[in-house]
Amino acid sequence: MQDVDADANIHRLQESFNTLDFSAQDALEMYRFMLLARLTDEYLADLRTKGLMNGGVSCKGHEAIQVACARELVIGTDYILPYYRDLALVIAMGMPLYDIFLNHLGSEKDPNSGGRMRPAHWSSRKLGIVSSSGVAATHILHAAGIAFAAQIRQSSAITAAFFGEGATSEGDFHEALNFAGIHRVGALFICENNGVALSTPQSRQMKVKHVADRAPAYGVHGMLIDGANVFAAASAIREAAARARNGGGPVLLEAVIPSQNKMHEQPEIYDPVYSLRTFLLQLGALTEAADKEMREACAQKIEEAYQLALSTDNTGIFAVQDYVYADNPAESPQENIQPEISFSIEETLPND
Amino acid sequence: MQDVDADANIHRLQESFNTLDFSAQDALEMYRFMLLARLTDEYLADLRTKGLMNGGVSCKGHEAIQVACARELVIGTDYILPYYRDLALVIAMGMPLYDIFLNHLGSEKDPNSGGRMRPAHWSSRKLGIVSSSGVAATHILHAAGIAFAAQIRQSSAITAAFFGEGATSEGDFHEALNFAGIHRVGALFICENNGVALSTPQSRQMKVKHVADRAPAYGVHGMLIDGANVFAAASAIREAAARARNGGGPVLLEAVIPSQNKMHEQPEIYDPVYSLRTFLLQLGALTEAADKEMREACAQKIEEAYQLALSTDNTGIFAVQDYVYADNPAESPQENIQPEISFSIEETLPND
Amino acid sequence: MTERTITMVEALREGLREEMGRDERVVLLGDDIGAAGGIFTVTMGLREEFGSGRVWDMPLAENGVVGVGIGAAIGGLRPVAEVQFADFLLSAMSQIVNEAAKLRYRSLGQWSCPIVIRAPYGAGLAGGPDHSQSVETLFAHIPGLKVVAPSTPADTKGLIKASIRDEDPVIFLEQKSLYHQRYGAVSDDEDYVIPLGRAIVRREGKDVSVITYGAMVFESLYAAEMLQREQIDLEIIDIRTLQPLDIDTIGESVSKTNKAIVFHEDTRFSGIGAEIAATIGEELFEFLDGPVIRLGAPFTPIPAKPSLEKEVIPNAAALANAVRRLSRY
Amino acid sequence: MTERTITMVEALREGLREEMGRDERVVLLGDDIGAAGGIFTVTMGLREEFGSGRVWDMPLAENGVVGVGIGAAIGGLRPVAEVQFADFLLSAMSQIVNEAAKLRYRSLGQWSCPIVIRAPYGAGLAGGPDHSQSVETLFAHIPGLKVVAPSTPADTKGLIKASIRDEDPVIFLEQKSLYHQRYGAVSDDEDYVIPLGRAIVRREGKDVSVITYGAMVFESLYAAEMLQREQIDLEIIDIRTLQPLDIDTIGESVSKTNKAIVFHEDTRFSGIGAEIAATIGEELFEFLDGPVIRLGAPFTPIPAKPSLEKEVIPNAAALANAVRRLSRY
Ligand SMILES: Cc1ncc(C[n+]2csc(CCOP(=O)(O)OP(=O)(O)O)c2C)c(N)n1
Ligand SMILES: Cc1ncc(C[n+]2csc(CCOP(=O)(O)OP(=O)(O)O)c2C)c(N)n1
Ligand SMILES: [Mg+2]
Ligand SMILES: [Mg+2]
Repeated sequence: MQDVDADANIHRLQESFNTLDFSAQDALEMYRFMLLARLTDEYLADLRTKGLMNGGVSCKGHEAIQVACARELVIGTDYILPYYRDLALVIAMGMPLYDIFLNHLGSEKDPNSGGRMRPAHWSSRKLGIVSSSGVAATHILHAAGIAFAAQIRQSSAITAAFFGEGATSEGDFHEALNFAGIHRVGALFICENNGVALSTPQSRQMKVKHVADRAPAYGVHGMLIDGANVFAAASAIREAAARARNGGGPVLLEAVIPSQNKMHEQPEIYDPVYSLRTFLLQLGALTEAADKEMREACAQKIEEAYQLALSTDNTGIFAVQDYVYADNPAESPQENIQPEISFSIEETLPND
Repeated sequence: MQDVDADANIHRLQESFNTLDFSAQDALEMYRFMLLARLTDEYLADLRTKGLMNGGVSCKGHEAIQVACARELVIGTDYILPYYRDLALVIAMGMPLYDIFLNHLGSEKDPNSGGRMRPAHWSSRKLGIVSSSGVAATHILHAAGIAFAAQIRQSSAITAAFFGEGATSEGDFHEALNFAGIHRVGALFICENNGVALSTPQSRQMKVKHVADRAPAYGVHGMLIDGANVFAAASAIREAAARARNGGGPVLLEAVIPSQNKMHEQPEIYDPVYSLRTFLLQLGALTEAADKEMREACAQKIEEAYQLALSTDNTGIFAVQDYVYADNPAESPQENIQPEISFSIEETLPND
Repeated sequence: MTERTITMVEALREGLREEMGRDERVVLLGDDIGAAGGIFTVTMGLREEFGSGRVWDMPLAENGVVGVGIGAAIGGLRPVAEVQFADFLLSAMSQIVNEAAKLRYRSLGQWSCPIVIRAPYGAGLAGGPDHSQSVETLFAHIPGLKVVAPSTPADTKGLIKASIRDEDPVIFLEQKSLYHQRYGAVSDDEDYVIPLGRAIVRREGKDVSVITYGAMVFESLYAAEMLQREQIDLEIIDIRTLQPLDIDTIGESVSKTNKAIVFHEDTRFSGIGAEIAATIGEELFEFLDGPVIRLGAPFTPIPAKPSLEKEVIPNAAALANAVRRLSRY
Repeated sequence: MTERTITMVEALREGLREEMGRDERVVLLGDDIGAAGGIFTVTMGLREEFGSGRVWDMPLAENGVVGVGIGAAIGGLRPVAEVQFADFLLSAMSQIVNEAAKLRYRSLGQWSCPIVIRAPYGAGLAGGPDHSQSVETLFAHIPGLKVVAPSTPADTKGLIKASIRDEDPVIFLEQKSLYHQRYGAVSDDEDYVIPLGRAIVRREGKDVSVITYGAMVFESLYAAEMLQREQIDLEIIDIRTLQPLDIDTIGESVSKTNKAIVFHEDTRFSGIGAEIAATIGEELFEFLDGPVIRLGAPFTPIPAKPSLEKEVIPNAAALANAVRRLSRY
């Protein structure tokens, strides 16, 4: 996305907003999720700095595309395969903050994986979140398989896999896109391109300028969007999802995420939360006071969820050897894994 | 390549011939190699039918691109990574027919691999033929690595890997092309696209029409050529090799090979040996009598090489456990592996 | 319900067909398995019978076959993936070990991966270093996987059906030189299922226990015949499943014979025989009259030339010699 | 020539730097190894020192890293590939097993593959199921490969240098929880090289031989201290190289102590301990006063949570118990 000034950026948000049938209320709701994710992310970072929290990476700058996806996909029906970067996605999908903190604390009560995985490898059968490993790109193939299975079962569910631009260098990406293209499966391959993989810049990762440039090699529909513009993202995902759901085949969608540098230096242009806020203020959907209130409500939710997670006994529901195989233990998993105490999906939404 | 009639086909050969600085003598020499490969291939097929010979697949229809490559690459300097389909390539590169038969007989005297591999996995350090495994596509990555090593060593050698269109579905292909594109290594990736992989048609292998369509995904130069037109092939390889040798980066060259069906039904159009013969007769470079003589000379060479291979004692130069590791045995390999009796490179050329 | 002799290939095909008929979630995927029926003809006719929605011809990418299969399992199907040679399973190793084997564990059972991955393994068909490998121990080492390696048509049928019905990923390895043998009768009962993890006493005997599987079962039977004449009576245990390993059946036999030989075509070094011998040595120490002897291939790739291949693959004669040696204790 | 205490990371870096200085064919390749110095800082500063022609930052594809590395070895260089976690070596398994391990064999020595593939392995850093695996036995099983797993900085330096000078592919595995330990002094002699395939007696003792490697070496040393007070004297053998395996040094020790325990963090089932125990049982049968006991992880993935991880990884206390049990024989 070429450089722009702050005004032009707001103008672009406005334009994208206009193309959608979103009400100001809808926009506000998306802003709330982005804000909640941002504040949770900062809260987690703070805990990490203090040594109170395990690993995990920031979703800063990635909130717009993630929240847009959560809104446009059918939660509970569609299959979602996130990667470790997708905190805003799972929050907006309705994963309780309590669970998120249990997960980040590595608690044995964490319904995602009970301390088996490092943080940020989410899993929720109820929300359709497929458990991801820590091995980059393997899940892209799973998405292709899930989507083809849905096609065979004549299900309307689509499948969305999320990954960074670095992951597209793995053979799994190639094999997944190739298969998906041949069978025109209902899958969205969503690349959150933040320009860097650990220390490796995109220029050492691939020769092409855009990951979406790889779509034609697979006969797959490619889309390139501004990943920091939540309305553009929602509109693109809506189009892509409709295409995938209606037999139009897979989409490789690249959401360009501003670099951390740019976001730091010119947040008014590059920070998706910051610029959406400005837009909503200009639109009149938000006031400074309402924004302050919303932030406080979010902060309180986060604090409460964290404290509750902290106070939750952090030891064993299952023996460490359980679930290596189905016959160990014999009980049906779904009944066991939800701990008694948990927010409902709605409760994760910040109150006005 | 769209369908044409026989005359138009000859016309195309003529056109391609005109673009090159080839003399009629050069053309004749290429024809000789193609013919020698074809007759060897048929001879081997016949032995197989009679149960006298181990596996191996036919190079029928692939002779033109292979012989063109052998001519345009610098044998002994460049690295060549053939696949099992490349009989005409290795013959035209100068591998003695005697060695080819030892290899197909699985003889322990075979310098390629002494009965360790199945037939058609050639290896000749002298000719720059890198030993290939029976695992499709792995060698494409090796080619990328060899080419980058040459770049680092500031060598002028280029590297050419050969493979079918089926192999391009493997992750190795993706990872190789991606790496090669980033570093602009001096490698030629030559896909002999015969439209089928065992039983799998190209339409179930990839959504794109041409393998060369995948080049842009890697920022790699793509070329699509008629793999049955030896002059077009030579001209394309010459251009691609010059590019790779002079720092212009890698080339993904797709040589379209006519289907076995087409070749069988309309050899005058689709069979590269047949149509080249017709062209040379029209050009006046060849007479029916000379052709007959050449065929007989080839047949005799083949027969002699086979008989010699057959009469070669077929047991042990090395113990079956040798060469698992360098220290076993300790002798320098190069001195050992050439059996006493062997054609020189020149001797594989059929006499006039 | 009758019994017939059929080949291992036919047993596989029958098992697959029955399970596809019984459960419409069962799908097959792999290279050339449709119209071509697979390179060893196992799936011949199944696409015609069940349609291309149930039999998927895949692009040439083993890691992709397995990865798509894992996805299909997650998506509610019961995929049976075919890989043309077990050697190529190695390109799918991360998908198998990091994904299929660990999905249930890492999600606390929310997600699981009931996939069967079939592949021909082992020597005997002159395949050479990359078409002849014994990979079974690599997989038997991985928590979360089950590993099956049948020797007879009847076991093959019973075990492929059990594998498809299993809730966890199963690596199903077919010794390729046994594809056309017809040892023993095979039931046509549609519920003829052999539970995974149970060894079988292939021959009862009192002097020495031979623990084996795959093609070496038949070498053991030959050796038993030879040794019978020398008044040595072999008990032959066919483990059939490497993971879980039926150590109880092995233990019972060895506590009776007090002498054990482990025998496989995989390299002797670090083959499953090491695990079996170590376990016998540890748990039956007081019962042993002599060392547990292991027979396997030397530490070398498998050469293609049949005469060279024979040099590295153990056989009945080698077993008989080892038995004679052990009998002296 | 002096001796200093440095960490394993520093020992690696020093070994790499010296070999790069000695032989300009030595190149490094891997993800983030350039300016970033690798995720465990092993290659820090080497790109600055030797330039980007000698230190290649690779795209994110482990199979590609290994495959390109194999090509570079064929093309006359001496590549040292870094893979960020040994768990990801599994995606390169076909390249390693079918290509690197077999190239010399299949070409009768015309071509060879002198590559070193380095990766951190094992538990202790809360990496979870796919960042903590012990993969060493998977590779030790493969003819054509060598496998090294050092425990001390001195061994690490001597062995990485030997691995780089070796003519064959070496899988060099670094127990990641040992990266910052400083056990023992390290020579700065540029020709301080430890030949592959030689175990070392880490502690002499007369009662029980403990055969181990990697992080369990230190658990063994703790256990030895504890047991000293009980008048039990452990001999500790650090095998250092799994392939080739120094069975002679093990044998000497066991024929002296007559009691052996094999101890590793890899799963007990089918770990290298099985091979060692089986070999001791077979070759030293007459010398053994008791069974060869094996200690290893239970058959489960490694969970991330430290308290759970501790439940599955064996330790000094478990070893001490096993020693006490064995002492009763
Ligand atoms: C197969 C594999 N290799 C290496 C890693 C280590 N690793 C973790 S995150 C990461 C960078 C991924 O970059 P990208 O795909 O661009 O995602 P981003 O983190 O930038 O969103 C790497 C290399 C891994 N997790 N998996
Ligand atoms: C990794 C791997 N998978 C499967 C095979 C079995 N196989 C041998 S040839 C072949 C077809 C290859 O087709 P293509 O690449 O188009 O080459 P062609 O034979 O048509 O020239 C297959 C699948 C193999 N050798 N290696
Ligand atoms: Mg990135
Ligand atoms: Mg083909």
